[in-house]
Amino acid sequence: MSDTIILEVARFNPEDGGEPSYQSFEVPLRPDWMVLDGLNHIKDQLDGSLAFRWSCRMGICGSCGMMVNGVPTLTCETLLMNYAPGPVRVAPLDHFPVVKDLVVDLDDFLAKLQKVRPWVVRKDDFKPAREFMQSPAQLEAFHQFSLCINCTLCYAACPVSGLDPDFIGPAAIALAHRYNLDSRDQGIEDRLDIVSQHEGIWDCTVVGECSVVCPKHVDPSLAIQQFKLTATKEWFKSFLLPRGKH
Amino acid sequence: MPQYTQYQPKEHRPKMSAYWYLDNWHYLRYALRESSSFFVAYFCVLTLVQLAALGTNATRYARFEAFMAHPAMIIVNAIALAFFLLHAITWFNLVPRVMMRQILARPTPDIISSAPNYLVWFGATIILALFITGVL
Amino acid sequence: MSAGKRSNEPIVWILFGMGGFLVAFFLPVHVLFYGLLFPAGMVHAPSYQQTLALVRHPLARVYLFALLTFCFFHAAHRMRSTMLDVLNLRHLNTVIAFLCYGGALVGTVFTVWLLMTV
Amino acid sequence: METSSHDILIIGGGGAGLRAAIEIAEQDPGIDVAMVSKVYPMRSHTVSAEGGAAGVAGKDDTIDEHCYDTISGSDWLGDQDAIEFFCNEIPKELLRLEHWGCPWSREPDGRIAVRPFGGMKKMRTWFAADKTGFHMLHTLFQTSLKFNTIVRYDETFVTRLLVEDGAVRGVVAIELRTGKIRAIQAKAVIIATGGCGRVFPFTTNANICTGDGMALAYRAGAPLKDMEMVQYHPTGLPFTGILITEAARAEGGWLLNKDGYRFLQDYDLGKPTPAPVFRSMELGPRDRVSQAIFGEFEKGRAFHGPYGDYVHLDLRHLGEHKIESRLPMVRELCLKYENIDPVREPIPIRPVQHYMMGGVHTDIDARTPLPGLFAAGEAACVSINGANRLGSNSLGEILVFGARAGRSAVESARNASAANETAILAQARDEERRVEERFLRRTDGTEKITKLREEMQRAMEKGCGIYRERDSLAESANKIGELRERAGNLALDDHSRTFNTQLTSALELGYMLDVAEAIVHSALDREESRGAHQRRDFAKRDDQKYLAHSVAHRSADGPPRIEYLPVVITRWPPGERVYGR
Repeated sequence: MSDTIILEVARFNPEDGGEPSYQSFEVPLRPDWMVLDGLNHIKDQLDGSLAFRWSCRMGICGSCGMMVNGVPTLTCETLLMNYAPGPVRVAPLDHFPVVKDLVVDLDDFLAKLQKVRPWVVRKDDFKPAREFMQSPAQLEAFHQFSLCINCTLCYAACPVSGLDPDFIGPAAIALAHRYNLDSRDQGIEDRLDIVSQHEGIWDCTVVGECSVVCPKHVDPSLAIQQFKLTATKEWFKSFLLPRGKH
Repeated sequence: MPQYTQYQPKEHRPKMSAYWYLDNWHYLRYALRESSSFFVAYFCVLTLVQLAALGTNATRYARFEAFMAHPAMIIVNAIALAFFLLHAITWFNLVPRVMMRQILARPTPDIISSAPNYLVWFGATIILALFITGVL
Repeated sequence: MSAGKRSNEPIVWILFGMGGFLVAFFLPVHVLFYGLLFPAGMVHAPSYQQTLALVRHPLARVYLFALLTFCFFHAAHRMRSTMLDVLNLRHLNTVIAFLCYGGALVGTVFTVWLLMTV
Repeated sequence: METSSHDILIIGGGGAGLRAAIEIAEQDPGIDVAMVSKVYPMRSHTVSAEGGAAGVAGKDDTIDEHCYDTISGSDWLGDQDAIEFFCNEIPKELLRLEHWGCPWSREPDGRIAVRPFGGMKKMRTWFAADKTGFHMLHTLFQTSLKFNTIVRYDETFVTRLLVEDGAVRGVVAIELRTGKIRAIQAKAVIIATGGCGRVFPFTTNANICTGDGMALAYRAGAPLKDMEMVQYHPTGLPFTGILITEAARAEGGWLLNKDGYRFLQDYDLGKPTPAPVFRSMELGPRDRVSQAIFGEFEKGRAFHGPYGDYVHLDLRHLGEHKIESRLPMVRELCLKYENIDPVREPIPIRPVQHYMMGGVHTDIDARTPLPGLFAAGEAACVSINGANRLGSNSLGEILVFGARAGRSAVESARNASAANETAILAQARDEERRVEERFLRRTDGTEKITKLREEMQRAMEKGCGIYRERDSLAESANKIGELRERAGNLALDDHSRTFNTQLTSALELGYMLDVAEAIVHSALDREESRGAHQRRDFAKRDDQKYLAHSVAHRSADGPPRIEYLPVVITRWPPGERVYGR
């Protein structure tokens, strides 16, 4: 086996006025190197102008998502060896505007995250002197959906996100669902107003790829379908009892 | 220094390919799964035609049966069957899982949610087959 | 995407969902016999009279009504999403929705009429 | 030059910064608070904390016991008034986080569960499986989203504090996406930028932990306190330095040398028992356990690997169920980064730089000596951690002192006098010119960032490792001085404005060198062994001379001036640190 591998890295610099292109770099192929280590080798030794985000290098901060051979991937936890003998194509995440090289613009994602009201809403203003009691089963009900690291791989995997920029998208809906399911929360009505719209859950056609690429097994697709069930239940309730909603 | 309109970053917005569903197997499977709807519609219409023939008289029904025996129709129906099976498998692997998660409020192994559906499917198929073939 | 206007999508979604189960459970065996085994002569088809008697049974009529109606809406919903996603015709969403669900409605009317007259 | 102005500006979007922002927004919705962070807040390094946050919870536990554990853990270098305040506040803070939705692990009856932790005499560490930092950070970030008064400058890199007439009045920062350099004015500034682990080659810290806030304050005239106190975490994965949480030992994991022997019993940490015992063996404090592992290396009783010596952390006897429910991330990390399953194999580990007990000198109210400047979290030194921080006290610290910094900043902003805007903006324009001339437009530099960074890291490992002595410290100090000279002559490949990460690397290198200088000189000056600071040439603790905080003041040229401040002793006179007996 060769001890180097070719990384074909997407380049784009708006200041060159140029078009996006790919640039090939030869990097060492070491058994314990991740794709990110290859990129850092380029940045440190070959071309310091390459721009990409990374931080924790242990799969929890969510910075280093990129398309690796066309698949949304956390580069810090994917072995370079998996792609031997190469070449490996590294590109910015699909469906996002590209700022530079491998860096994408996440403003829109953050706005969507805020829009779904991802915090505990209390309608009754109740503040217990101690903790809210929450059984392990109640914790289990939402725990899986609280594991999202906002790496946005799911948006890159979701064709609907690509086709409809207004789609709230997998991670944000899963987060809304996480709070809906939390026994301490009472904000489901507020969130339904936002998320049970066409650009919310109803835009999702269950491609399911979001759950395939999710590095934390959050399963946003499942969250969205569950949310649809809830929204449907609420819809029929308000249809049958139009004044049931105070 | 290259000329650059300072502080006006021109982000690159890649266009999605019109043939995005050919990009990987999962997308293609999705496109095929959704396409099953055309065969569902086709077969429902076909059943209406069959009902209409049944309701008219035996001659009309015989003509319908002859039409169905045309090799082209058999091929189309074989394709429809393949699509229905694709639908059934993808449906049983996904939808019961969502419902089970909703009911039990915790992650459960997929086998628990999908297995009963396969059993029901099997049973319903046998019973319907007995009615359709006139055994019952 | 402002708060307040919840979508009426649940009505078509629930029809789609019911249809999805019916398609999965029942359509394969229908097409298997009526579309393949009977026409190909691999299984002996029941006579005209037998078939007529079968569909005239009240339970069979109810069954066929439910099956066809829900399957029409199931198909309509998916044909719409196929056209929006796969064919990328999102700008025609309203027209497509009208045609698909309208078609399903027409199919339902025909189903009722045929089941009552058969 | 674009300018904006706010009442309060927070630098850093991690746990401490977010807690401060929420505190301010809750105190007074009329206050305009802004948060500048070089990454999106949920990327901050708080996200990597695993084990938990300590706060008295059970009936059999008392605040005094938490205080005593923390004080003895600090080797009596922690300020006792601050520690008492901290131990009193932290349960309230952790409850507040529960009310905001943090998914704390639970007892069967619905109460919050607690686990034991190193150096703690009672079960008092609240946890969310082994992703406590992740859940805390995301809970704080998501809660902060409900306050419209919090203005965020995400991915904005601060290059300098603006100081006018002795008071801090804002910052100059680069908006990374556009490269725009802007002046952000404020009546009060809070530094919550976290630690500086990246000055070391082998660290659990994320790439962003480059001591920015420490250096910013240091350059503006605020001193750095106890910088020689560098915590080595006993259990990091070889090569990557990824942290394997102390909770692995708290749940019952064993440390074994190459003979399969629980060697901690040879280092005055108690006798081995099958089940974990508080303040004993594997539940000893981090400084002592790391020193013991290093001792095994020296005795040749460790394994030898391609990345140096290591010992084993054995979890196999805990069983798959316990590992999955209590330590899922440990398993995930081992599988991904070491290709081993802790259910079936022991984990190779070695001590790794983890935390800075030292930081920007603040009082108990999170005030620095500079008017208008506050600090909280790892960037600050109050000090509650003294010479050795106990595991699970840092997640509490960011909450208690984040909130405290917020309150102090509100008070300060309300009482602030009008600023001389002309002078402040002139300073900001100077800074803009400096960044452009020294980095962006400069084409004749010769030094490579990567090379300097590596040399710095090697020097720090050599001089400021687990054991230190005068000669190697002096050598490292010289090296850092040399590197600071050379850093004035950096060569950049990237002269563009848009998301120039090479520019930020260059600026970070400058910050790290300043911080490294403070660390190495503080270590050189403290001629005793205490907690994490172990001198081979001065093996004993010396309370006569060094029951005091070192305080490093930057000097314009040449090494920093080190002074000492007495430790605040209230009810717990200095004593012997006893573990396992």
